[in-house]
Amino acid sequence: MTSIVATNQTILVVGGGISGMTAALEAAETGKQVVLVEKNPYLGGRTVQLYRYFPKMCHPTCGLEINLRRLKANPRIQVLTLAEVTGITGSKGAYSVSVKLKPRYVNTNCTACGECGKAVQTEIADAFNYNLGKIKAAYLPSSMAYPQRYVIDPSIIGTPDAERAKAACKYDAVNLDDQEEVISLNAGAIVWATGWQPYDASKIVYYGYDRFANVISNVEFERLADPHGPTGGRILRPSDGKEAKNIAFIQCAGSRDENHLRHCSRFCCMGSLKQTHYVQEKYGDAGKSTIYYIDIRAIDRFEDFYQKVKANPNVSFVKSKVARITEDKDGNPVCNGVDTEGYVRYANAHDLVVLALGMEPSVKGVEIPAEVMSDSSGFIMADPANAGIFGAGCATNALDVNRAVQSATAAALRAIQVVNKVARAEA
Amino acid sequence: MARKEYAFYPGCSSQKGASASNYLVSVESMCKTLDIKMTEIPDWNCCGASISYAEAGELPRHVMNARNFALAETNLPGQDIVATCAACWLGARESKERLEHSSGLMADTQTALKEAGLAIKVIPEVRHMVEVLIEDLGYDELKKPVKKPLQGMKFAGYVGCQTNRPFGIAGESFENPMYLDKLIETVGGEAVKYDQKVTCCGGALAFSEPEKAQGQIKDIIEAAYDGGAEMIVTPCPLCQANVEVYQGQINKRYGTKFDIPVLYYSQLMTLAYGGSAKDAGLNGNVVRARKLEEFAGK
Amino acid sequence: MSDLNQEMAERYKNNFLKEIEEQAEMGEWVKMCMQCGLCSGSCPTNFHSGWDHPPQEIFMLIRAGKREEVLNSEGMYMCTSCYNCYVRCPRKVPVTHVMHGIAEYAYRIGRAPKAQPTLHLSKTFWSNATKYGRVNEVQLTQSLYFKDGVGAGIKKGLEMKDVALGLVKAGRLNPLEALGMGHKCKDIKGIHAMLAKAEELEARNKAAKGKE
Amino acid sequence: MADTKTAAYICKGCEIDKRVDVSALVKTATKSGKMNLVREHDFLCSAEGVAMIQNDIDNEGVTHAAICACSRRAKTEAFNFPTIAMSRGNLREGVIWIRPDTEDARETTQEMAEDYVRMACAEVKAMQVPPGNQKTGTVKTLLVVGGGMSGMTSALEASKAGYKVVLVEKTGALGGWAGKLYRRVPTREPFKAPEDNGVADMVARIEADSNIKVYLNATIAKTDGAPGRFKVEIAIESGGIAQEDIGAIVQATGFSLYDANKLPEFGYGKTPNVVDQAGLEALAREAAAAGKPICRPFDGQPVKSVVFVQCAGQRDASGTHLQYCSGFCCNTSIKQAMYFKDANPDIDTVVLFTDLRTPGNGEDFYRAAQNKGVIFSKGVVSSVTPSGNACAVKFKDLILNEDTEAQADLVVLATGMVPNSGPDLDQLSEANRQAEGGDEAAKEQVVQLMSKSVLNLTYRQGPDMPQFKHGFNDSHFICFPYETRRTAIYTAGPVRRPMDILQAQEDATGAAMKAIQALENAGLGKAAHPRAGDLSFPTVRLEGCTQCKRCTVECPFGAIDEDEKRFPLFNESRCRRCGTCMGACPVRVISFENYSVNTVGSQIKAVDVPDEFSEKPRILILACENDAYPALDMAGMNRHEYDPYVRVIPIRCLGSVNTIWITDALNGGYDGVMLMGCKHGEEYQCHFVKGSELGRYRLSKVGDTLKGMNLETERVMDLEVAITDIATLPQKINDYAALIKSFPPSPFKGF
Repeated sequence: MTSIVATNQTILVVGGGISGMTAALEAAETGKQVVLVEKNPYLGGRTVQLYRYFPKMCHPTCGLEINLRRLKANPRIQVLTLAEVTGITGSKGAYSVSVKLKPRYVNTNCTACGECGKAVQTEIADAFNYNLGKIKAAYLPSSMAYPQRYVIDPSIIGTPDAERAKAACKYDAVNLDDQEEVISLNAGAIVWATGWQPYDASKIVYYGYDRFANVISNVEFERLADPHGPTGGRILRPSDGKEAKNIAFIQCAGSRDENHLRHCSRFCCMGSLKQTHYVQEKYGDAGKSTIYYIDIRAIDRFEDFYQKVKANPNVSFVKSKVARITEDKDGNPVCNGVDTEGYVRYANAHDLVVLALGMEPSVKGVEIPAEVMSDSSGFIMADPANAGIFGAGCATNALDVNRAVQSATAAALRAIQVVNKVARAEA
Repeated sequence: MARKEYAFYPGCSSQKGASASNYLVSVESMCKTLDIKMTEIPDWNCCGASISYAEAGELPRHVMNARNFALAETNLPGQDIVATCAACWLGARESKERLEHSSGLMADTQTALKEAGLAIKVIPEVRHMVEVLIEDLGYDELKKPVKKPLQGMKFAGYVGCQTNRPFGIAGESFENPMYLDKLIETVGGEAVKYDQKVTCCGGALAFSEPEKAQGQIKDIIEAAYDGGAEMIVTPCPLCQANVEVYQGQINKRYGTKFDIPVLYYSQLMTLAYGGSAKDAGLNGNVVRARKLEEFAGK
Repeated sequence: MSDLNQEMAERYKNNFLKEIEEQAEMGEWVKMCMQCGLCSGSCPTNFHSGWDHPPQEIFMLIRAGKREEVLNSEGMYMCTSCYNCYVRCPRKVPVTHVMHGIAEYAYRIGRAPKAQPTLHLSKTFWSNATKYGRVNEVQLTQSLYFKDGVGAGIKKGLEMKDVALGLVKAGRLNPLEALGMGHKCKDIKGIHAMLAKAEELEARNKAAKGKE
Repeated sequence: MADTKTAAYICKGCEIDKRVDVSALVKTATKSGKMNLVREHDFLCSAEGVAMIQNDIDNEGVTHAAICACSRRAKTEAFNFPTIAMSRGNLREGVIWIRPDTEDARETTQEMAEDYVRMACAEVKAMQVPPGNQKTGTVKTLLVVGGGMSGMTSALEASKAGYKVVLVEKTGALGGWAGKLYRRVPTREPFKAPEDNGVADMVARIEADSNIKVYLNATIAKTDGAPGRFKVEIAIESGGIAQEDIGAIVQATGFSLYDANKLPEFGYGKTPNVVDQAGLEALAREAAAAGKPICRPFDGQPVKSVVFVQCAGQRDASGTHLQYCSGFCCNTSIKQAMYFKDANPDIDTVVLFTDLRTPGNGEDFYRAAQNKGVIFSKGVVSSVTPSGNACAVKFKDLILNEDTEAQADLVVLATGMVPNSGPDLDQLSEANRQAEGGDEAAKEQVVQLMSKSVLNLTYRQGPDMPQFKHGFNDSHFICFPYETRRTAIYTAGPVRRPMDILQAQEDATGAAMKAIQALENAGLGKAAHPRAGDLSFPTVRLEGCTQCKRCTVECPFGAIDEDEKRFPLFNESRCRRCGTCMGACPVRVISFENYSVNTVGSQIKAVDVPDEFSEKPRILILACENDAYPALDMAGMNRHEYDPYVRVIPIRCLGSVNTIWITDALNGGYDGVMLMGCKHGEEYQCHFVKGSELGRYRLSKVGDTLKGMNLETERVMDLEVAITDIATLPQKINDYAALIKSFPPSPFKGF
């Protein structure tokens, strides 16, 4: 049975992405007790699945390394992975929270030596790489994974493979009898930082995401460009493994659309501008990018970044929402539409089409097991009555990483305000 | 007593001797098998169809449909109106929505109806034959009466526009609706994959600007052939006519050798239910569906 | 310039957007367009000659007050009523209907392009449908063929001969209908009275708009 | 302090014992490591293994422990003994995982392992447990400079957390830009209509808040001291000076609109009918006050048509005007257009834009404006000229692709934000330099620049926050928006980045969070980000100091001043523990308890350097602990092999590398030295700002030393490494090793 020390002066942070980690760390480094709950078997969330950040083109794992070091050095944070909050009762200053813990089948004895991974034969879809590749059913999600412990996929429990994993472990770290459990803990304040998910591309049927292999999403493209992704960083198109050198980026795939997401997701313009750098990086002048857009939303100093990309002769911009993607005889996706600046109709064949999918909250306001206010897109809104549950990061708005971290830092203070009040009362 | 009863709105094209008369024939046979009672709305009138947009004003168009509502409501109380023609269904449904959403429009409509001695209390539901089949009966029910599955026959399910947009069939996507393929499979046929399932046949432009429309029709038929289809199936009279009757002209214009039968789902079902070529109105097909005629003969 | 056109031009001075919003069915949606181009790209006829202005450009022209260009445009008559633009528009603008509405308005005030074949079909269809309450397909086709005079009619008739014959053979075209022996509604009088009233009311409503 | 007792613990787990001779390692630790106590264990990180170590600490009095097992990045929960000094010998990721399991490799692998044991022992002996900063300040009061939306928010949020706040506003009233607004952009669902600017309510809450002390018509005359013990002098209305003790500072000095007078082509100044966004707000307020419609300044007639020109003097690639986008102006123009439409739908309102930027729910606001009849046209404005009582706006309509013209009673220019961020420090120091040289113009410039100073810090490195891009005080880091270059001083709101009110309030709350955290940690003598919680701090042996000033100049965080005798004066709580000063010091008098010239130097010396006949070169790698070391670690995890002759020592930052390490290594017979630091230059990755750059600068000087020693200059190599170079780094190491092997062995071996 997992035991957690938590009181009404404890801050519960739900979601271990960069927003959740930030909120937890800022609070803990201010001397507060924190419980950090993450549904994945590792911390870091979506940012660690990105190859680079705009506008610096630096690597998300760099920031993650620092945050993990802060975390390892801080005894005030208790981390629960494979955990989901299933219920919240009570009120500001005195919440009681139930958390469902899924079995990992690997205990803290694990040294990440990798023997179980070698022993297991079954391969499963690699979720970390958006299922673009396969991994063993006993795996470490990524080299940066924290906790640095293997995970055994439930699918092999009860099979000889599971026994192989157990037999391979010299440290008695594999526990096949691991059971799902629900624990309950106290918290004075809660920071809800469950982040975002890309809009379901298959719903934009005229782009054929689920019909055409060479129509992929912006998040998948990040994995293709990443040297530690399924293609070793080579931009190969799924249909035939051919190098994709002529790439189309379709903006507002789902966003700014009352049939899909009514809001603007803010990050996707910069995301695609960034991804044109990947094409340039891999193929130089042989790489061509075309961005189909309605408005390029490169806000504040990001404008510099936009201007630089615009100056690149290998990147072209078409002010047009692509109307339909078809496939030509060679399996090239063809973008059909009308360039609204002067009304030129086009049918452009590309090697690969990347949909700049919009952002929607992973857990919509109504699905949160507590009273929170949320907007029409399901993002958490600040409660004027100021209860003890605060949104952070992309659970509150479509934000880029930088703004998500600001939001999370603010959320940490709001939570601290509550527990400090509790402390003063209990003192 | 039939298990289902509806107020039938066949529409101008589905009348005897009209361009979709074979649709009517096959629908009647199909409904007979399925024990669906369709009572024609007495003295129903034309829906106006989309094409009348330029001449007909807003109100006159709605009034035409309103008259049918009133007639259905008074003569066949409590029954949904069922149309077999896409345009009729669309026109009537549009009018229903607009009238129900604008009290002003409704008031004017009533005033006009009074001139014909009619009035509307509640506008009945306006449904497409396909909705009745799928929602009120369901694929399983439709499968039961199948006596002669259309084994090994390849069809391109051509949904077209107006049975699909803007209303469409509940739960289906505008860009890739599956119900027609499911109907084909329900009667034992094979639904081929092709990318022109919802492409427009040119609609009324087939009359006014044939050269423009026929280009689109050509694309549709080509795709169907590429997909390996032997026949095309559709739920829409205008689609049926456009795709079928211009094949000769298209062959002239583009040097193609099109000769592909274009059928209604109701014709397939009638045959699968053991109906004769006549029951299925196969004689009404300009491009003869010989394979089906033989099949029906066996 | 027709009187009605004159009257409208003066009534709305240089505010063409307002004119369309008040006079054209669904015209109030024009302002909601964000110029993404999805409608233009989705239109099945957008590549045809004569498609001078796709929907989105029509909307922009209206906002820019380009009255002549819009009212004279052939664009609206390229519409096949396929509703692609309608279901895809990210602003939920009922593009198909707006285009129909503008077309109807242009025609009503006598500014629609002359001899526009689809416009002609529209007129013919409606008068045919409302004459007896139901469409008389033979007369419809005839009046279409003969729109450019007897000679052209015969020529077109010959072109279409095979098509027509095919339909006749298949029992889907009844020559007798030509003699007016087609389908008709019983209460034609009622229908005509009803439509007359509807037109009267509609005219009244439109006339009431835009008055200071 | 208690007597030192050293211990080494050698783990046999994860096949270490299969790959190397552990008993030999034990011998090494005892003999050359000279550890008082040496133990081996089958599974050191197990509960039992950890208990064994804890027992030695509790009962055997162990004060220094060398844990020779896996990487310092692994099993940190198990090997967590805060009361003692601890080093980690990396036998797993650093040795057996990067070497092939072959007979040929056995010998070199063993040597590698033994060296890492020696190094761990040497390092830990040179370490102490940091006692924490003695000279802490414990003031818990927050200073907020600027009484606009951001400043007021910081003040209220900090107070709500139970902290006292001093709020200084230079004008006579709180509210700032927001106070000038007639209405503000909606902040809540349904985002359809402008809402009250919210200032009155906040001012009331501040006045009612006993935690918050407000100075109006006041500026900061002087800021002295350090986090937890700032002494701030406030020039107040009376002309006098008020003294405040402050723990941490939030600077929320906002922005000014870009000067529209610089845009004559848009008619500003030529006709009163052209205004900027502030001008329109003023007109709207007047009109509302008078209960009249908004009128045309030229003749007071009600406005019937208005054109909004977006990006006026913004997004200017030519560099003449602002290069950036101010982010808030699209929504502001939409809001202002609504002022007209809500009052009278017949007023023509046209917004001319090139990209309309309404992120998030702004899209609802945009739609709402369209619904109200605001017309949006994608176009580029070329000129605005007076025309009769109104204006003529010439623009290219990019959609209709034609040049056209619009008439408008009123034209509003969206000119954007310029931050009130004080003088540019580089400019200032340059001016100072010339002024000292007696340049009169420079003296003038110094005075002029200083007049813009906001904080008037007494810091050696200038009176204000260093500026980032375009004069904004933003953080350079994406993951750490509050990672500033002056400890416990945070900028918030538009002064640090263009932003709207809602973002500014979020930002101001975050800044308050960081300020509170900073003063709490300063009170405990703990370091701030990125080495949060580190209790060590720099100590200096002044008697050895030559007053070369390198430390005071190079400290990236302005932690070191100079005392009246021109000796370096360390302000520990300003320090971020990067060690740049330590690396800079030519006489090596600066050190930290847990990181010093000796902790690294002794490791270098501990390595066993075989003689020149052995054909076993030795290559020292000094690897940045944030990027290079993790990359090497993960190379091990992924079993990427590399050369057995390298010895890796993690360092805090390239900036902390003292050249003595390199010369010692070369003198000690190493054949090469490889330095791995993170990216430098404009897009630098170094979290100690200029650390890696300074380190590299110093290295560039090493060349001469090498020549002096008659060594190939390539023997010292500087490699820029990113944390993701997991697969490529081993290759680079091997290539370098090959190069070194192509040279004759170092002549210094065996001396």
